[in-house]
Amino acid sequence: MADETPLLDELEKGPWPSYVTEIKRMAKKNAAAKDLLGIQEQSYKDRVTHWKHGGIVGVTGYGAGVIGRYCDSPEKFPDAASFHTMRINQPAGWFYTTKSLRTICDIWEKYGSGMTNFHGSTGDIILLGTTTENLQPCFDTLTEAGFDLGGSGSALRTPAGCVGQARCEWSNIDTLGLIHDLTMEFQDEIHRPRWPYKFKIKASGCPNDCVAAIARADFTIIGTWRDALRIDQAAVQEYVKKGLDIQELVVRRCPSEALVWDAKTQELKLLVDDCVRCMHCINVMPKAVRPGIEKGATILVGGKAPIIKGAYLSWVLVPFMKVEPPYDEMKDLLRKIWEWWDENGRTRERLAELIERLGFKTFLREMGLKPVPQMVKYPRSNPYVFFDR
Amino acid sequence: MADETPLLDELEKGPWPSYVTEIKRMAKKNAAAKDLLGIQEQSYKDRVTHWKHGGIVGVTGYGAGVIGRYCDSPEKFPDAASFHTMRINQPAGWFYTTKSLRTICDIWEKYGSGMTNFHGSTGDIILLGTTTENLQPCFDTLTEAGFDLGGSGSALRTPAGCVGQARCEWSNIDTLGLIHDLTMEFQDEIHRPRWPYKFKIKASGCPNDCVAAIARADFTIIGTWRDALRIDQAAVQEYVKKGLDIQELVVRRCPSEALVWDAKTQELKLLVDDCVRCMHCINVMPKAVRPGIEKGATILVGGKAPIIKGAYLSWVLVPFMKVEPPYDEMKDLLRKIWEWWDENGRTRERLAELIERLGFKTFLREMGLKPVPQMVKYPRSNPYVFFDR
Amino acid sequence: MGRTDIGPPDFHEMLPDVIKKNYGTWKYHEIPRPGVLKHVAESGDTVYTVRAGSPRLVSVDFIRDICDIADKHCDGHLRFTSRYNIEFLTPNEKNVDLIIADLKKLGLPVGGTSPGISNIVHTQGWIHCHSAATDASGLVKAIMDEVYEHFVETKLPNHVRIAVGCCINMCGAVHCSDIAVVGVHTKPPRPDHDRVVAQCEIPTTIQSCPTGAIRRHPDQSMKSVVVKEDLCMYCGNCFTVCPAMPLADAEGDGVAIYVGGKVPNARKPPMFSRMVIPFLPNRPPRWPEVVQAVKKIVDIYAANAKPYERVGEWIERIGWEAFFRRTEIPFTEQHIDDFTHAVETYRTTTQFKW
Amino acid sequence: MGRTDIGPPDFHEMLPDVIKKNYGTWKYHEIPRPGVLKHVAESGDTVYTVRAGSPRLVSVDFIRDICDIADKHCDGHLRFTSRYNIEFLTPNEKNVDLIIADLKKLGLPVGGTSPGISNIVHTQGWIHCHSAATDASGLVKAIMDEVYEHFVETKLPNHVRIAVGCCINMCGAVHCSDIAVVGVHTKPPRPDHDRVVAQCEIPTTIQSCPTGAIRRHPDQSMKSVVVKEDLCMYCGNCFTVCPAMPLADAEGDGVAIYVGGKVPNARKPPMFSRMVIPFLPNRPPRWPEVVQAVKKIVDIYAANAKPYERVGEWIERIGWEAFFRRTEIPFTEQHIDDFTHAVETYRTTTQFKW
Ligand code: SRM
Ligand code: SRM
Ligand code: SRM
Ligand code: SRM
Ligand code: SF4
Ligand code: SF4
Ligand code: SF4
Ligand code: SF4
Ligand code: SF4
Ligand code: SF4
Ligand code: SF4
Ligand code: SF4
Repeated sequence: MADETPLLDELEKGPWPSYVTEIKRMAKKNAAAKDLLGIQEQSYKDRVTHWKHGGIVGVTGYGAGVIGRYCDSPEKFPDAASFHTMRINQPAGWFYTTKSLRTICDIWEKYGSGMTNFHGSTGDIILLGTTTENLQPCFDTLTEAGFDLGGSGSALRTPAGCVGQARCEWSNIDTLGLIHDLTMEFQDEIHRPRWPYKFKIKASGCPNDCVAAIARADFTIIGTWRDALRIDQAAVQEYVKKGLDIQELVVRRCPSEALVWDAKTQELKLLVDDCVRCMHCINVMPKAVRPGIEKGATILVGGKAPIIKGAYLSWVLVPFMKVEPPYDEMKDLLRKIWEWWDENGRTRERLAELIERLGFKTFLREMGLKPVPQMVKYPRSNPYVFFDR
Repeated sequence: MADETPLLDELEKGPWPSYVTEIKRMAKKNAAAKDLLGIQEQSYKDRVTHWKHGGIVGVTGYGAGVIGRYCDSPEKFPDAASFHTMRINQPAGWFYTTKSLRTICDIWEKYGSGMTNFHGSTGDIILLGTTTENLQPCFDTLTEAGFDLGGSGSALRTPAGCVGQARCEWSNIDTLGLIHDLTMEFQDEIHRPRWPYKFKIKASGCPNDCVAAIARADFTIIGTWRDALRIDQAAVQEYVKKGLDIQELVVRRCPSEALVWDAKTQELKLLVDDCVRCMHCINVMPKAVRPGIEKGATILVGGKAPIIKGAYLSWVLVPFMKVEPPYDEMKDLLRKIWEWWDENGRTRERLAELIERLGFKTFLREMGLKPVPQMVKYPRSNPYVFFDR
Repeated sequence: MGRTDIGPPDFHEMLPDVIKKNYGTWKYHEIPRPGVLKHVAESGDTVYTVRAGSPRLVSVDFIRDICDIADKHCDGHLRFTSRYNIEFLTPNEKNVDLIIADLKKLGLPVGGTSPGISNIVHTQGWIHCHSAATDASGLVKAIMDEVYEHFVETKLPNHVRIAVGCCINMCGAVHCSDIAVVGVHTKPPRPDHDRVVAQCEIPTTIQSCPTGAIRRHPDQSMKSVVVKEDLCMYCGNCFTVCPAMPLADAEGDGVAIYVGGKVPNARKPPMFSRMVIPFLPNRPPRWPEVVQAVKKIVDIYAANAKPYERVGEWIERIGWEAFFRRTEIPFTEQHIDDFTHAVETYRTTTQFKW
Repeated sequence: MGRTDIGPPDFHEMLPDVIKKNYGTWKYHEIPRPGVLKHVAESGDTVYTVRAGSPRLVSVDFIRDICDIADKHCDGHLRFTSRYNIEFLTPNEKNVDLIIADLKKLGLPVGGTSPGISNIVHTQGWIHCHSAATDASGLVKAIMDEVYEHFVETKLPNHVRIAVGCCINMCGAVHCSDIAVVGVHTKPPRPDHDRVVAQCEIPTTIQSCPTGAIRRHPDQSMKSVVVKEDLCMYCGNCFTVCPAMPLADAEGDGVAIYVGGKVPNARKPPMFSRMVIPFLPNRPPRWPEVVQAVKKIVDIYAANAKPYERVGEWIERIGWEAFFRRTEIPFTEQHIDDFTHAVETYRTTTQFKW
């Protein structure tokens, strides 16, 4: 175990808060944290990771929520020889009372390294580093306090949504309510992996997509509206008076030429049918333009990172769906998707890859959905067309 | 043999000149043409073709230039039982003296059906319908008169180019001179098929691409310039005076925002580095804007129709090449491409498909060409990168 | 014995004097009226071009007819365009009207200049090809009769290039045309086992299929092949290599319509045509459904596109969903790509219209 | 025994009063200064948000520190953002300065609002992952130190989202970031034959390889695999399913840089990031080459993009050739795609810049 960390010390310099300082804080009072520091210094020296593939560890009744991890030099770093992480399902929107946070801190100081990620990039609270023995008691205490594990492995991963109606004027759906409801409904799917691979759900309240759902979720929910966005002409004029070059910065950047600025009447006109609800004009003039009134969401599917067939962005499956409790239409769709994927997917085949392999047409038929032009950027160019005759 | 052609007769109505009238003209004096009319009427009735796969027919010394064709009902249409076409290599740019045309007509009236296509869609004169016996004498007479066969089969196909400098002010290269020279140089490649599949060369004098080279040629030559396009400000003002909305119709449609119209000084400014030489401003104001002075061509490869892996548009291989007799750089490149393709291509695999299968990188290395960003729309997004270490 | 490898005649022999003299030094052009071009050279010389439509499939007498006109007014020279039109060139402005008058006598329309509809690039069809799923010349005649006004006038937003391919081999720039009419089979090939044995190489036949639909005949003694029909998309590639696998069928064959392709680099880069009508029946001699579909697309484009917008550029601006809505063409499973790069065509954004 | 399937706490319990009261009725917002948001509700109520940066990998004591601030000024509530920042919400404008002052004491920067650089989405790296080809937390610290001014100020054309992925699994929205820093291996896996027998399923291992580079060991008695090295592009997928095939290597591992991705549908649809630097060496603790490359790209973007243009939109406008020219990054074979849909990335137009 190294007491000297000359390489890591370099990372305590500079204005950005330092994670090294954070580990050192814990290292003073926690042996596992101290060994973590040593392992990290070792990696900085050797320029390779010193973690081995994790074994299967977990808590009773669950198959998910814990990432097993072992150090490759247990003799040197005995207190971090096993260093599993626990994924704790965050409350929707990442709001906390200090009371709940302090509870987690106390529990983790007792059972783990005291190091955490607030948050993991799926959205969970990541409690970083504990032993196999401590997993169950830690879990028991956490659930006592009202916290449960999130997803991992070939399961539904912890759903996440943007701050939405809690603090954002643009949210067309109640992302927090929806995410909480889906999370509660699908507890079994989150905790007991049984699918070909992982499955992610994310919801953003509007097309700005502040949880990057379109890039990271197999099932992407993005709030939108069916009618016309609302323009407050007086407020528009206010922006223009304050110096906004509305022609150059708003009208010209509208992707579908849906806006016309009448300099004479000082009126911003919307060609309602042409608007593709990109959010740009709203973003630039939040006091003057707002989404419409007939709200709902576009459902897209297939987003994921590069493994195995390359990265995908989610694509449109349902152009418009009303999103209101008890969210039955969405839940039905999710269940149908899982059933089909579970039946047809190969091991480590994400939904997008399965659809690509078996065909979007097949998928649509199985889902009972009609093809609509909104699903494609453009129709096919090749003449290799199947007909059922 | 049908004397009545009620279906075809319908196609003699209407303002557009009728091919049926043309066949009828010949049918009066030529038995093969008469049977052709009968076969066509039969097809209109049955709604299927009555031609069978062609056998291998041709003229001595050549493997190409003739498309063999037999009727599936020789008993009904004995005079068109064999009905081969001959492809005659057009003079570059499709210019003719009436003398040369009349010579062809006389020969074809003697040896064939008297029906022709002026021209085939590759560019040849198509002499439509003769017997196996007549092929050789017809060919002999044609060559006496100075005409030779074009390409067919797995050979170099008859090259073609736009009217170019013969009558177009925008041509950056001498398409006629180039096409004639390449055609003469590669006579052997045109007449004696020995490659995996067909290979096409087309040249357009500017990016308007009036022979659709980018869509139809494995080797696409498109004239361009390296310096700045030339603007005659007085002539621009002339257009504006006559009512051209230069801001909306020229400046705004420039794909790379390379033009600025200064309404005060009535000056059209070019941001030279930003121009992508699309031709639009030149097309709209031919008297005021013209290509630059440092002329040459962009070479693109891979254009083709859908069979087998789908259609391809040619893509950039050499951003800029000087195009001057004796065109050695271009000929060397062509020979290198053919050698590599011939060695590696599978039967019926066009150049684009081979490059796709073996990798553009491999192809570039074999050609001895350096990668440049102009070759791609954008760099790769996937992280599946090879390194030679 | 004929000479071999003499190549085509040198084009220089074919050029009119005014062209020879001003070769490479043209300065600008005008289109004084539809079908007539005026090119002016640096030297001050001018050449007028009168462009006439042609059915392309013509008799030698037709060629002689137009030669007569060229002899009369153009010093014995003429040319053809890359779209089969005939061009009469003369340095003498007065000849323009004379040429037009003589063309009228022959029944040949003058036009084809931009922005309008020029001649239709097309192929052999039932006239000469064994692959044809439809006729080309007949379709062309029927369509050109209907859009004739756009050949002789120039009142469209930009030119509309129409192409007809009689099968999916798409001889011509069919796959990059504003409007493409393509003959399609929609029934799988029917292997004629006796002829397969005689005429086909079985491994080549099996390999020719892009979707792997062709298998060896399960009965080994047959030495033939079978087609897994649900994997077949009727491309006819097997038929090209094995004549004993015909697909042509009076009911199954028909016509698909693709739109929005272009070739020039002007404004937007070249684009592929996209399928908008998967199938219309073959109804010779005038294919009324096809003609009406083409007409409707041209009309809606003409009424809605902005100046210089090609069909594809117009659709890109309004969105495909608006295109289908406005043309009232139903959107079906067939429109969604399912070939190799299909996934690149899915809409990965919430930007769309209702 | 713990309870199972209780799920996360109900978020309602976590919301500050002003949020609960005005839930779903927010009207507009302002950003009065970098790091501070002001949201106004239909009711007239206002909530101020102070946003602070966090290293994400933090001790429980860090959490307690920020809880102290929330207890003092925010009635015991706080939230985190989707990019790990901490948000302190208060209806009381006066608290804003107090919160900022307390954050300063903790050494936490206030900022992260648009248009600037917010926290870097990142991953585990050498801190916890067996797959890592680089460290994430260290890269983040080194980069954020360098671009710090853009966190605390808002002077860029639009926001620049930076992400770090420590291997090509790219945990996070790395593949759609303005600037993405990705750990890469560049040497093939080295199967440890003894362990392969014990720990790996051979068919699964062979199937895991996207390029088919893994074969059964030619010596049948070995019950292991070999890697055809020229087919391997070091993705590590085999290592994920078979721990006996490590790729990590001090010299071979390093960092690639991708740029131009985005997620929002605003203006242009979402875009993938594109590789611009195939490899930079791992040089802990501060990765100077990587930091400088990121800095340079940010600087050139800042100086040249138009307002609201994201990095990818700016590059699309000027062209990739101009991007490479201006940044002086060499263009290599590695930049040209050669994976499944590679052909869709080739430039099928003569439109380009010199
Ligand atoms: C004669 C011909 C070349 C030849 O070697 O035969 C030719 C000649 C001219 N073309 Fe073309 N083009 C000719 C086929 C083409 C083709 C090829 C094709 O149609 O298969 C194309 C590309 C196909 C396409 O558009 O998809 C083509 C795309 C253009 C364009 C680009 C238009 C655009 O904005 O997209 C221009 C520019 C313009 O029209 O302003 C152009 C312009 C011209 C100009 C004005 C060039 C000039 O200065 O002389 C010529 C007269 C145009 C006119 O007819 O109005 N030419 N032109 C061809 C006449 C075909 C015909 O009979 O109609
Ligand atoms: C005659 C012509 C059509 C016409 O009416 O003008 C033609 C006719 C045939 N083409 Fe073509 N092609 C003709 C120009 C083209 C073009 C256009 C061009 O060259 O610019 C193309 C698209 C460009 C390209 O090559 O990709 C074209 C793409 C094809 C293909 C698909 C090739 C591909 O790679 O996708 C086939 C199929 C094949 O080769 O098996 C094909 C095959 C054929 C065959 C030989 C039929 C066959 O399957 O064996 C046709 C013979 C018809 C007959 O009986 O006369 N033809 N063919 C054109 C040649 C005339 C000439 O020499 O001037
Ligand atoms: C708090 C947060 C949501 C949450 O649930 O946590 C959030 C909140 C807001 N976002 Fe966001 N965005 C948040 C992550 C994102 C993300 C996701 C990400 O970064 O991974 C994105 C998409 C990623 C991307 O851009 O590629 C995102 C893309 C936007 C955009 C689109 C910008 C554009 O033009 O491309 C806007 C509109 C704007 O900024 O004008 C926006 C606007 C906003 C507004 C103004 C919405 C509002 O009215 O309240 C909020 C304050 C913006 C600000 O920080 O300046 N938000 N925003 C996230 C803060 C992250 C952080 O700590 O920095
Ligand atoms: C902890 C976390 C990174 C972080 O530091 O935040 C993480 C860590 C791991 N990810 Fe991840 N992923 C994490 C979010 C993501 C995300 C982002 C997201 O969910 O929004 C992605 C991209 C989106 C996606 O799923 O496509 C992501 C895409 C992957 C992939 C590639 C999946 C693909 O289909 O391309 C793998 C590889 C695999 O599954 O074998 C992977 C695998 C892994 C493994 C389990 C390593 C492995 O090969 O088995 C990592 C365990 C690290 C460790 O030892 O702690 N992780 N992973 C994130 C989860 C925290 C949380 O629960 O909040
Ligand atoms: S995605 Fe839209 S609704 Fe959600 S926080 Fe961002 S801007 Fe607001
Ligand atoms: S939301 Fe986007 S598409 Fe709609 S009007 Fe505003 S800028 Fe245009
Ligand atoms: S391609 Fe260019 S140079 Fe050739 S005829 Fe057309 S416009 Fe003229
Ligand atoms: S040629 Fe095209 S790109 Fe160049 S300035 Fe003119 S319109 Fe713009
Ligand atoms: S398109 Fe098909 S049917 Fe028509 S000529 Fe070409 S190969 Fe023959
Ligand atoms: S028609 Fe095409 S898809 Fe069908 S069997 Fe023949 S080659 Fe295969
Ligand atoms: S990106 Fe790779 S190395 Fe980093 S946490 Fe994810 S799986 Fe592990
Ligand atoms: S690292 Fe990837 S490409 Fe290389 S052998 Fe393993 S799975 Fe195959």
